[in-house]
Amino acid sequence: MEENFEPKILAYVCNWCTYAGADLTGTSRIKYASNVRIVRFPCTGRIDYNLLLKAFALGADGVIVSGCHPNDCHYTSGNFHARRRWIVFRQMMEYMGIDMRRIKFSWVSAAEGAKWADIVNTTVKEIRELGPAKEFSTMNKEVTI
Amino acid sequence: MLQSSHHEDPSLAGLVWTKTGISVERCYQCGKCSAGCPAASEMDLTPSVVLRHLQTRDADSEKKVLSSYSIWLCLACQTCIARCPMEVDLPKVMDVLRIESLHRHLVHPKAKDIVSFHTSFINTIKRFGRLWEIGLIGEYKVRTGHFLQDVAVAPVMFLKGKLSLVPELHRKFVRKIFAAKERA
Amino acid sequence: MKIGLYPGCSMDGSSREYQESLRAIAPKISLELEDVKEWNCCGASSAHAIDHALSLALPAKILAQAEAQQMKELAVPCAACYNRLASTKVELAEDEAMRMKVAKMVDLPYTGATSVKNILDVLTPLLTPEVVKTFPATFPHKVVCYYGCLLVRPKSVMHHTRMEDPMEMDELMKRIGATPLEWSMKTECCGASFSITRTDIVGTLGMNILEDATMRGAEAIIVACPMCHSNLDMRRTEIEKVSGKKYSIPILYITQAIGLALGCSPQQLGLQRHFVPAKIEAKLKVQQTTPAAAAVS
Amino acid sequence: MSRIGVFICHCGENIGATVDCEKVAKTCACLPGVEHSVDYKYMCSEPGQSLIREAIKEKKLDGVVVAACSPRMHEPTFRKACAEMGMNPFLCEMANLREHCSWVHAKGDATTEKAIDLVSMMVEKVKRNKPLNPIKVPVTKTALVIGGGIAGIQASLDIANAGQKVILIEKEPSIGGHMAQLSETFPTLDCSQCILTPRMVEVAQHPNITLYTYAELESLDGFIGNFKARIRKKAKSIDETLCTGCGVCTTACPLKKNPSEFNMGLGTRGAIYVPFPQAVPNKPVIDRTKCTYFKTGKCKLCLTKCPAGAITYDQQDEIIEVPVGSVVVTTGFNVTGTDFFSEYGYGKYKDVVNGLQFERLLSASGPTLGEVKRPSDGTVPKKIVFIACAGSRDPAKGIDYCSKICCMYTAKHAMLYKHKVHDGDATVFYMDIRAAGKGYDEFVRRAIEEDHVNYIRGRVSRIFERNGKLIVRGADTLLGAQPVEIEADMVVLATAGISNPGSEELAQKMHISYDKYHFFSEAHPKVRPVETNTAGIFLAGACQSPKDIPDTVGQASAAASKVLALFSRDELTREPVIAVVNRTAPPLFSTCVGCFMCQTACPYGAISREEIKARDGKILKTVASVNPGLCQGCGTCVAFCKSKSIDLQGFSNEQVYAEVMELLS
Repeated sequence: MEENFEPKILAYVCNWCTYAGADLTGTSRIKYASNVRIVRFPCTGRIDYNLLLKAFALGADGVIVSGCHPNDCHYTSGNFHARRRWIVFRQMMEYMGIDMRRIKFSWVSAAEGAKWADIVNTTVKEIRELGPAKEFSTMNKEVTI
Repeated sequence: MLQSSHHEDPSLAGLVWTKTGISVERCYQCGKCSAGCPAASEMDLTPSVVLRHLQTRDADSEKKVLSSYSIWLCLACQTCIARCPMEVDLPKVMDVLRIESLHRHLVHPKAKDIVSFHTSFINTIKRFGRLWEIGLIGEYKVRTGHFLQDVAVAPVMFLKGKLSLVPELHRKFVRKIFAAKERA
Repeated sequence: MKIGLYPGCSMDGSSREYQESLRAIAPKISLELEDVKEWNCCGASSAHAIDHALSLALPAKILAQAEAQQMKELAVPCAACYNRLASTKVELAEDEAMRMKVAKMVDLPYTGATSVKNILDVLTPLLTPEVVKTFPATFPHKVVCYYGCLLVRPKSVMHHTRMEDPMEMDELMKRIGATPLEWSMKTECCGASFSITRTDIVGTLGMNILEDATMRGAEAIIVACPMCHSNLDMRRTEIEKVSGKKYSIPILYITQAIGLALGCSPQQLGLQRHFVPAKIEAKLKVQQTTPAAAAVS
Repeated sequence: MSRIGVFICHCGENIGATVDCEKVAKTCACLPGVEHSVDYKYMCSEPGQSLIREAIKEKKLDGVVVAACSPRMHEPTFRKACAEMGMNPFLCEMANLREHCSWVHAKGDATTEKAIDLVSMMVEKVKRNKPLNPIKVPVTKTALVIGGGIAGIQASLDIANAGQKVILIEKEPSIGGHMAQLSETFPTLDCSQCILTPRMVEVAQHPNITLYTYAELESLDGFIGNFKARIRKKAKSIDETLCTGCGVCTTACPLKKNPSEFNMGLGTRGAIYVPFPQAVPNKPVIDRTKCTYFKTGKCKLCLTKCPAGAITYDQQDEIIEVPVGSVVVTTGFNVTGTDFFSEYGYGKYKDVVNGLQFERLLSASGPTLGEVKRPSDGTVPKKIVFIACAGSRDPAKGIDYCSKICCMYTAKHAMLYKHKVHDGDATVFYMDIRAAGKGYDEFVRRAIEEDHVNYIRGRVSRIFERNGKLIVRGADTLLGAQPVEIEADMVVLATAGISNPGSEELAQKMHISYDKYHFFSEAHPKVRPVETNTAGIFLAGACQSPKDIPDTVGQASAAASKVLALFSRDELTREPVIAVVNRTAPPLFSTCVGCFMCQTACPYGAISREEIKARDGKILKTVASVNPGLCQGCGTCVAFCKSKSIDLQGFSNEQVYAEVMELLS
């Protein structure tokens, strides 16, 4: 694994819980690794898992998907749909040769600022150990959506 | 638990923290311990007052506690901790205070008897491995000078077969322990 | 049932009758006792007062010895010893550093594998209604059950669900035909180790207990702790000195009460050793003919 | 080629100190499509905003990215600023440089790099933003009030008197709640029922209030302005339309010995009963768990005796569904159970009672008609000990908080007792006296100075019985915590106020949050005290935390005013973040293939089938279509759509993919 490798990590989060939670991390001034870039969605239910493929296709080293805890979804059931679809998708991604350790699925509520910092830091640490994602480096960057 | 506040705390409260992990700050002085303590009426400082003194972290207050009779009157009956709303384990605190009081030679004059009893007890165990009543009472009387105490009871005990005149010797069972204790 | 036994010092001395009565009833309720070898004093109420490490090392030695004898369960009839052993187990389980320190002192492998049982833990499962049915006699007396401190406290060690109002002893007494009375001193302190140093305190606390028991018309106080027993029995004169009243109520070990129901003689149960004469008898069941021992075996 | 304006905010030191804002602005200036890029100390300030407004005018911008704090903070501010210049507000996006960057990372290039990424990502998004128009949804102008205590009564009356409709549901047979049980109220000592019952009657008679007693919320769906509530009307076993409330049945019922809930078990009631004389409605219900007929099929005495023929044994629970625009939760509180204080012999000694029980003993309508008598033998207690903080502020018993009302009602109890039993002796054990409130501390002083209530600072360790007396072992912490022993005839425990059983389930039904003690949580402890975090649902009274009557009434009126503010509008405007099914020219009409996966995914049933017909009415194609009123914009349907025909405005596939691709380019 190469020296001082800085992983590129995307975070797909829902607006009501995890995005707000990450805001709380900020307001409570908890520091975490700057490798992560947050993409905001209204709900985890909105997250199309093609977006994960796209991310890896374009050279992301890891992706975090995070939303409201079960039963706390702002839209009552979006996060359940996300989880259900995820179960189906992960097999497909494994089949496609994506290292599942590069994908973190978690629940972070608007009150869990510290937990968010935690998740980011552990993910960054783990991905560092895994090294850069090579699986898709050869693949054509223009995956159709 | 106010763990951080005990960081490098030289006070007696700090000692209690390091020895037992009990934070005296937990106590909000409701007095439930003093209310239930079977020995409270005999005490110069009631249990909650002892804790209050610790909270002050004031040298004189701490001296007052260590030289108090109370810490020796604690029966370790556990009534206080059983009912304490803040779950401050007073009996454990008392153990720490007693040991520290001995350590700093601040034992209350009236508590000498009690200390003598404990010491005699430990010595009996050290010598015989088990308790030997006559040995214990004997040493206790020598230490305290209460020669006439229990002259009435002892013979009856003997007659009822509750006292053996000669000790059984089980010293070897505890030799290692006391040796280690000495070394420490 | 086979179980380890740690008698403890008092049961060899001042509370000899407790041990005698236990050993007397054991075979009759198919309880097989295996003594811990080379046992030492648990440090009682003195060790912890002046030397913390020692107060853990002494019980740890006993527990280690029991482990060496592959005892899964260790019966500790003396409530005081039981409390020391149980507390030690908990503290050593929680405090790694202390466990190391104590291990050095004891110089015997200690893992905490042996579980510690008090007399009530041991008797309750044995004296099922079916078993008691076969007893030759009943103990038809009004009694109060005195648990004292050490069987129920502290919470962190005993995890007792009815700390303020325990019922195990009352239940056992009911089973042998006694009438356990509701009273207020079940778990009050008797003065414990002050029986020698502060007899006056023992006097006052003892008085409260005897007063409440007699006031409620109890014929006997049932105990499971040598310290409680000696304070209430041997220290009767001191108690009476404080209260200025005479109390005739006898103090019985739970094993003695059960022994009487099992048809043991007062001698076997060591009743004659009490300071306060225990003139209290069991009532033979008329229909009961088969000898208890045979019946239960 | 788009003309985007980028505005980097320093937020004073908050961003400026960590992120090199100038560099960010410079770098972003070179991004394709960026026409204008500046940084400024405070973008949200008036000069900051006018900076944006002028740029929009001069540079003819068609998109704006403000890189500052979280959009959850200032998105409305900046969108408004843009709108003022005639730009569609939804062409303005924010990059979160504060909460997600400067506050969580150390100063340095990496952090500035991230800032640049976040901005350019938003630039790419904005390029693809479409002008959107806010959506209007109608407001159902009926409020559902859950719980008929003083809070529910107050809220209902306020809303109803303002001319709006109210549905009030109460799970007990009568409204009134705990206040109806109280004797007199601190600090004025006016009779509780005298001030409450007129309001109870007003509720029953109010043309705008529909009252359902013996009813509970079954489920709640929908959203602000448009909830759908299902209410279970438990079978009362009487026909309310026929029942005249004459009371013959209750006197006829042979089972008189059931403990009365209203009298806290100190009085009794029949199996068919009216909870208390002033009950509203003053009509009985049959307690099927007690009634002999429901157990054995025999008795039927009430049936035979009822002159109105109103007894209906075969009545079933009824579930009704009502549309409501808003909900006010006023379910109140409870007090700790009897098993809670073994050391105080609570539940074992008859004469150790809790505060609510003592209220009943003091109340003129109570089981003793207002005479203080011992529950055990009916004698008048000459010595009463009151224990404050019985369970409150007691982490060992799992209740860390202060119940707030006990100090005051304990003082009141002691005072009223002294007024009724002049030679009586009242002692209060307390830890602190918390009498913050108008006339409150004066009230406590009066109890101490004028009524000579004996206050001892210390907690009681144990209570036990000796010769029919209750021995109370306490300590006086102001005298070195020396033990105090009192021989009392009666003991009153100011037991902790706790949340009602089942409040957790109720909260989940309504999707509102609750704390670890199962009290409902307000949206903000300071500035949104009566809102919940679910729009359109409000809180009042002790269901949020224990509180006294004035606080409760105040909160209830506050909640009512929130409801009325909502009802003052005929429709609500919502962010147009909703799903749309694309439409194309014939013959395709839409890429939608009509699989209707979206329909199964939608939590709001907002998606329906739409038939595209030819002129002759022949159905050409059936596609999905979204009801903008119902769609909440979660976008679950978008993720489900195989043909990518349904998309979410504001979070369109085009937009989010652009963001991702920009980040990884």
